[in-house]
Amino acid sequence: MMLHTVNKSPFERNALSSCLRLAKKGSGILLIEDAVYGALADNAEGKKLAERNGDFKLYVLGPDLEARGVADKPLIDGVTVVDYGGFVDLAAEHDAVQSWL
Amino acid sequence: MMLHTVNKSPFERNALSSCLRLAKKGSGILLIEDAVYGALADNAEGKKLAERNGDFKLYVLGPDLEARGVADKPLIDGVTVVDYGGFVDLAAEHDAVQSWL
Amino acid sequence: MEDDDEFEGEVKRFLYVNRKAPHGTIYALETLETVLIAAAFDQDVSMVFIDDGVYQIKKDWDTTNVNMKNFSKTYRALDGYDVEKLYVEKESMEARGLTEDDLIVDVEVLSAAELSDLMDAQDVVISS
Amino acid sequence: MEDDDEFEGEVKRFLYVNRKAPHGTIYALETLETVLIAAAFDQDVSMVFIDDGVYQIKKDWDTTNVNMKNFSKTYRALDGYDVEKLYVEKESMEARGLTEDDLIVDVEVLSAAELSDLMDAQDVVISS
Amino acid sequence: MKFGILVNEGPFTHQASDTAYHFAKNALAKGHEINRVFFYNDGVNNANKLSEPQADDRNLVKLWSELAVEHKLDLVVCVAAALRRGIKDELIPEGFRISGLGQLVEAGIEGDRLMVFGD
Amino acid sequence: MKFGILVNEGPFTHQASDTAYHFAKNALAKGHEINRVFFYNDGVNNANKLSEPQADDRNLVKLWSELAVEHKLDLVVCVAAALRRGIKDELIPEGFRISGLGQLVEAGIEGDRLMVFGD
Repeated sequence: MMLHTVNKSPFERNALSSCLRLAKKGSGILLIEDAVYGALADNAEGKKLAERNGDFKLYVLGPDLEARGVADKPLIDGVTVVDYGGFVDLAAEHDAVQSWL
Repeated sequence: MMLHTVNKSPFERNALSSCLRLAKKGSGILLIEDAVYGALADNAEGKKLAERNGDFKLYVLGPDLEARGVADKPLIDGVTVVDYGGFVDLAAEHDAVQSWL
Repeated sequence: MEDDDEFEGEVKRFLYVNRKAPHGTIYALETLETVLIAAAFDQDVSMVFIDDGVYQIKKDWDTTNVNMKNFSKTYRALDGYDVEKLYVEKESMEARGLTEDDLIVDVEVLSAAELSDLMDAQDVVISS
Repeated sequence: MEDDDEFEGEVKRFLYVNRKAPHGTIYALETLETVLIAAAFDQDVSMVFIDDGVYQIKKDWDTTNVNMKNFSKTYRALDGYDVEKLYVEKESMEARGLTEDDLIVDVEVLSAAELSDLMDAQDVVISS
Repeated sequence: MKFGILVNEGPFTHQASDTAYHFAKNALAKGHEINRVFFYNDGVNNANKLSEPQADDRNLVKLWSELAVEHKLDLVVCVAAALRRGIKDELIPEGFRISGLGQLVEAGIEGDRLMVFGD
Repeated sequence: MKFGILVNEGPFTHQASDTAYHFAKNALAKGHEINRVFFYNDGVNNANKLSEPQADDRNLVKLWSELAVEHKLDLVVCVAAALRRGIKDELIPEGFRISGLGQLVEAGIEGDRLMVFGD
């Protein structure tokens, strides 16, 4: 299984929606940088992602949530927060990595 | 009245849709660079823009259409093609210019 | 702000439009640097935060672990530079589940329609 | 392609993912430069064009008036470098009103579901 | 009419500098004045004279430089943005100069229109 | 495990180089190997030793340089992308070297995972 990383805000760009259309079911998806807003339960994009959380294993980068002041906001169900070390582990555990830029 | 320029593909980013939400009715909107795809009649985004063409004066930069091989494709109704000189004229004729990046 | 008669007729309405999230790109920080300088010119300066730009003024940034500059408190300092006209679009806030309590500075929340009028009345628009 | 037994077990599946429109950014051109070099390494190279990336292979570019480099014919030259696996997503083509007649090279049009399987089977994915 | 121009991206990666250049050139051809071109954000990378594009590609640094010399344009590179990115005196091409952000505000005040080109 | 890293954006304007740096550092801390860091597109701007950020900001060029020296990392700047953007020998910091695109493909072949950081 592949790990997909997405670094763009789902409000601004189509990177996450393309990833959700083309990543194989069962893949891991890690939201980093401006994409972390997509993991929040209280916004429109997070709600869209929540509908797909049975299809993928979802992760979000903690340091990027903290930097943006949203680490205390509720996350959508089933999302795991990882740090940079956890990012490395995810990359190692999956067979390959694709970045959605 | 203001001239608004948009340079991003409406398939990739939200710049054009934000411009359409916030530009005052009657303003000019000039599509340049990757935004020129939004002026084509045969794609999904062009069709969306066509629904608003009564609210704005729409322009598209010809050299950017040509560079992308779409100068011969049908444009949505009411769009005027300008060259760089026409871009300068539009900027001069309007009271101010806002770029949607 | 002083009452400079000599500037009469030369005061322009400058609008800084912020549409990008912080940190993923540098635009929030570098636009802020421009606004601080602009304040010294005694112009009529406004800032609007729309789309992901509203995240620029989300409070509680902690940039320790990304090791990037935390310039959040600069938004609070704007007031001391006589930059007092900060506007946020209501629709952008709502789509992102944000309320005024989430913000680090006092702003005026305007609807897209109200913002549209305000933006249309500007002389110089610097956006990023 | 030669039959290099010595490379057995070392041939990896390299996928180049193109999602950006040409000219507005340089990614189309610089990715193409990478693919041409990659071809010399006798790996299993594929290119996919999805989202605005499908516009990279739209025919009839005329870059005279923007004064930018026209690298359109390089896509045609890929075949001579043994880069023959070019895939386009059907859904991206349809949303943009494009058909195979619009393209400068022969490609295989795949549905999102088919592409999903193909992309998941890669070893190295270079995207821009 | 007096145009100010703000360029926020470097050459090649984004089309912004190309579009700004064509706008400037055409404005001058129509008899308008360009009171300043200000390079900010990654736009400061337009002021690196070591830039050496392939022979069949345009050379944006040279094009801006020549336009400045021909029309006595004021091309200003923002000192704060440039320091960060390592654009210093020894890299600055003919026709460009390094100065502060105040020059951008001034261009907005003194000009009739400020045009922004970025990403 | 052996990681290759591709950095496609310059320092400051995009977060890509920061994220790549944290990934590399943490991979090394966990005992993994980084077989190469390849700088492409605007990523070549990470290799400008004149970069001088404000005192309260991180200095990415220096951070990469120090990481390379400490861990004997191979930091490769793409010659084609660098020439275009004016990144030449005189600007290259300690720990970086200029070479061809083949080094990127090689990093992909020889490594276990290739990580891409860009915009």
